Amino acid sequence: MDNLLWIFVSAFLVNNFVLAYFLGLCPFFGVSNKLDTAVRLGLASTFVMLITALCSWLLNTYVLVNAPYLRLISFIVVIASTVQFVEMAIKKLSPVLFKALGIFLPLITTNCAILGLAIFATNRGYGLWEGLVFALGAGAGFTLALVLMAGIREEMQYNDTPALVKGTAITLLAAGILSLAFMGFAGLFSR
Amino acid sequence: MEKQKQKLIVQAAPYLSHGITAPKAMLDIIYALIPVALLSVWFFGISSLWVIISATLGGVLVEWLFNRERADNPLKDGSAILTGLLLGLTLPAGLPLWMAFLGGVVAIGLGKTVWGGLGNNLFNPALLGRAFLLGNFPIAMTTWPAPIGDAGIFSVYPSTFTWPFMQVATDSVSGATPLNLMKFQHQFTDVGSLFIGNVSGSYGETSALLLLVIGGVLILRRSIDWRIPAALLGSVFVLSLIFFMVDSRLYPNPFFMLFSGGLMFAAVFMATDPVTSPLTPKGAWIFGIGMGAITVLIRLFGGLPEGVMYAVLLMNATVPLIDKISQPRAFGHGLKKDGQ
Amino acid sequence: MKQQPIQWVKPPKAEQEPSSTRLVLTMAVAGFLSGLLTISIYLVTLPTITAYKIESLRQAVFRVLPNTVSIQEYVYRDGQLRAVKDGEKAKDEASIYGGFDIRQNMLGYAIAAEGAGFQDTIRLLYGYDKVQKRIVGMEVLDSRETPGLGDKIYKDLDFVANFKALNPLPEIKAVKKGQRTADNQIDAITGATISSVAIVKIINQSNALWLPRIHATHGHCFRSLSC
Amino acid sequence: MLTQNSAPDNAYDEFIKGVWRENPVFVQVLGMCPTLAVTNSAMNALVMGLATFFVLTGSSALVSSVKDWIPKQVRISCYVIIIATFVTVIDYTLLALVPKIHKELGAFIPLIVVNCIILGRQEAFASKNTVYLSVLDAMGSSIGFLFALLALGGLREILGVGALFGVNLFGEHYEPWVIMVLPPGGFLVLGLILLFFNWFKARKPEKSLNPALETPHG
Repeated sequence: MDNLLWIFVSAFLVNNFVLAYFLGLCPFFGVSNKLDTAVRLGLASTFVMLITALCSWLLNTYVLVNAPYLRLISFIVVIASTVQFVEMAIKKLSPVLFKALGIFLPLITTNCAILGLAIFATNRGYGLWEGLVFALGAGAGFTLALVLMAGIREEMQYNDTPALVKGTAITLLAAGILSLAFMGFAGLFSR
Repeated sequence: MEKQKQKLIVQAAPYLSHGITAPKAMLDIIYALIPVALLSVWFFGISSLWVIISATLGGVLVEWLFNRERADNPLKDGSAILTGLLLGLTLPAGLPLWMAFLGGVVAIGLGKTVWGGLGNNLFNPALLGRAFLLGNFPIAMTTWPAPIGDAGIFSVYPSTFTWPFMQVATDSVSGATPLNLMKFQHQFTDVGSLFIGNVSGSYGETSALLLLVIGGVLILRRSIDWRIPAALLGSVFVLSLIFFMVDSRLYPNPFFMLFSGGLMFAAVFMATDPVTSPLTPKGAWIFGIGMGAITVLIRLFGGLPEGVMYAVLLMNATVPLIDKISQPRAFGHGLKKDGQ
Repeated sequence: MKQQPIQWVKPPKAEQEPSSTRLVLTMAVAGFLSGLLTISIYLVTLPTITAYKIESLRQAVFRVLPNTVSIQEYVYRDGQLRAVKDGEKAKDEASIYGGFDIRQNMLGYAIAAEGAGFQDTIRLLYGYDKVQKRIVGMEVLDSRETPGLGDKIYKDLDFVANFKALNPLPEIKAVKKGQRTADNQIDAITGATISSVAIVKIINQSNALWLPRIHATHGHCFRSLSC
Repeated sequence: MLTQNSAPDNAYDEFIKGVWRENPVFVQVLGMCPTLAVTNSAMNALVMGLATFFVLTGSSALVSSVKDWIPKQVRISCYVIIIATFVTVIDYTLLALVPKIHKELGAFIPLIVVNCIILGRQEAFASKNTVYLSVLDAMGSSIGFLFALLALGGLREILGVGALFGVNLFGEHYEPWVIMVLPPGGFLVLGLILLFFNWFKARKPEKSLNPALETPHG
């Protein structure tokens, strides 16, 4: 239980996927200019991360035991096809949910946070529950970083940020400041 | 100048109906910091003055460099001096002067200039400079010299004049701060000496009594919004009281939590910065309570002894969100606005 | 500047739709070739990688358990530590390494352990001398502690030396530097108390698991364990 | 996300555009995850850059030579399989040759697969051009990427450790700027470099680039 809490807090705050591991930077910079989009993308990513954790655990436990060299290829293929399948299922079962999250799902499969999650969970030898909690923490951390960044960028539209800094430069500097602020969480619940 | 003034009023209009203009509030706060600085010279000697001046010079230099061609030179509004003062007062006595100078440069450069100057920055510049220094130089920034005692006001810590970019040569004697003692040795400093301030720590964080008095005066003069310190201190008190009642041997006394570390200083001077705090009264409460919760979280369960600086920076990052949820009428109808 | 939304390039419609057999066939050929290449590189590099892994493990055990010349893997089964060869170990079964000196005398065990540090998981290996009943060496295998501060858990030789003759019982305690009074205490690193305490906690937790097992196997009597 | 390629003037231009004018990191802001994650030392940056060079050039060569046999509908999947194969090859090779650096780079070698510089070059260039031009284009982009990684890694190591490629520069009393080798340093240093580029461009306005290129991707 202690361990699960730490895995969650570590992925959520201390070693935030975006701000400390640099995973999922593509959507973090690309899709974080609107708050509403950021929230939805975050939720959809969390959902995909949970599926990924399940898939990679199944693959590692039952399929790849004697063929570790196929890990990378099978992760990519399985994750991409599972997400596509889930996308179709959601479209059929819940059009509302699909409207909220669906358009992001294919975009997410190419996100390095997803593959990164599977690889980290494998390298650390996480079991099923640990993997799921890790995915939940990583997804929550990703959403948090995305939402904070979206808020900052929406606010910046009203400010007169110098032209020299605008665009990616200021986003990177803001991410650096956020990353600096997240250093305050170091050591949280580690004792 | 004219433009700067206007911007602040526009941003602050929803609640600051009592006519606060930037220079007046800023001057008030600079005056309020003078007794704190004097007290720190009394406790830590002339070194502290050097550090404060060094940090201020760093900030003023950047402000001047990047704005010398502008007609409305923001140097005149004194905000760079205020940031430098605030930063200097949160640094340990005996910090090498080059580090203090670098802190001032980062505070103004990264905290203000790149965002487009005063009124546009989202993070508290002084604390940003301090977070940068703490991350870069964790040992120098946590070497808290003990108050000078009998050595006399004009004695200087040997580490103060360290060569730029070089390490502190001598092993200075580090007095553990009360929060360090609490976290790593489970010793609780008695609340009385915390209140007066004769303990190790950064200049600004030593005397809770003085800070309370100054905070009171500033609130009465309406230079700062009373809600933010109230929410911050109140939530820290309530939360730590709950933990204290659960296990009084493991968790410190709530008064200890209030009077130790940089909490008082942050509550009066850092959290109340009108540019980086929410616009509405409701937002101010959320902002303060959020800071209190993060402070207690980091102090009691985190790896670092003090968390109030990170709490302010993290809540600064949420201010756009807080403004959004606490001001529904000004921004249309919430989320629907952005729907496809 | 307005951020441009990501534009996803839509594949233009092909003039004539290729049959689905052709699509599947293409993928199958691609997959087959890819698999072939992957397996070959795996087989080519496997000996080097395995040799390196074994060698670095041996080196690490030598460092934490002085005088070791050969090692043997052990697992805990049926109330005893039993030597296992490669492949006999179940996948999730925890194991430790026994170290032998030049005359094939059993010296003790090297135990790998991990736990939460200041920044991220710390993995370490420590040697337990079963004759002297002391921890005789510790090495950090993997950590992301703060450079210049927390990374002293392996860079500060004074700290590492704490673990050269350390009594693990009743449990290890970290005390402020210079205040060490008993043989089960270590001097914590100034400024990196959390990292020091994390090491102690990791070893204590691992000891709670393995020392009774070692005790059960070798019939030693420990002060705080019922005999 | 892909640039509309003007007709290639000559082969040299295909090569040099990726190195400087369309530098994947500093101009197009692509491939951010490895750029920031592995540049805490110049050596890591070098190895990562070389690995990416291998994968990108190899994939481009292969994709451009088999492009006529791959149906459009499955081309992306085929590209991904090709890239993933090259990544697995380099992953095992590095593990065998330089295990210590492999350990430091850790999960970021497999993550080369999702580096969109690579898939981007396949989709935008290799799938439409000859092998010769594709290889030149890939080499240009990957040298540009390597150059960017080295610049970042070098700067971060010099400030954060006081060394370059492990060689001490300022003597043992240098006070390292620890932040620089930690995550915030990655964001801040790259942000400052982009700021410098913007300033550089602002001084020569006639050569300004299409702002649409500034949309970042992983």
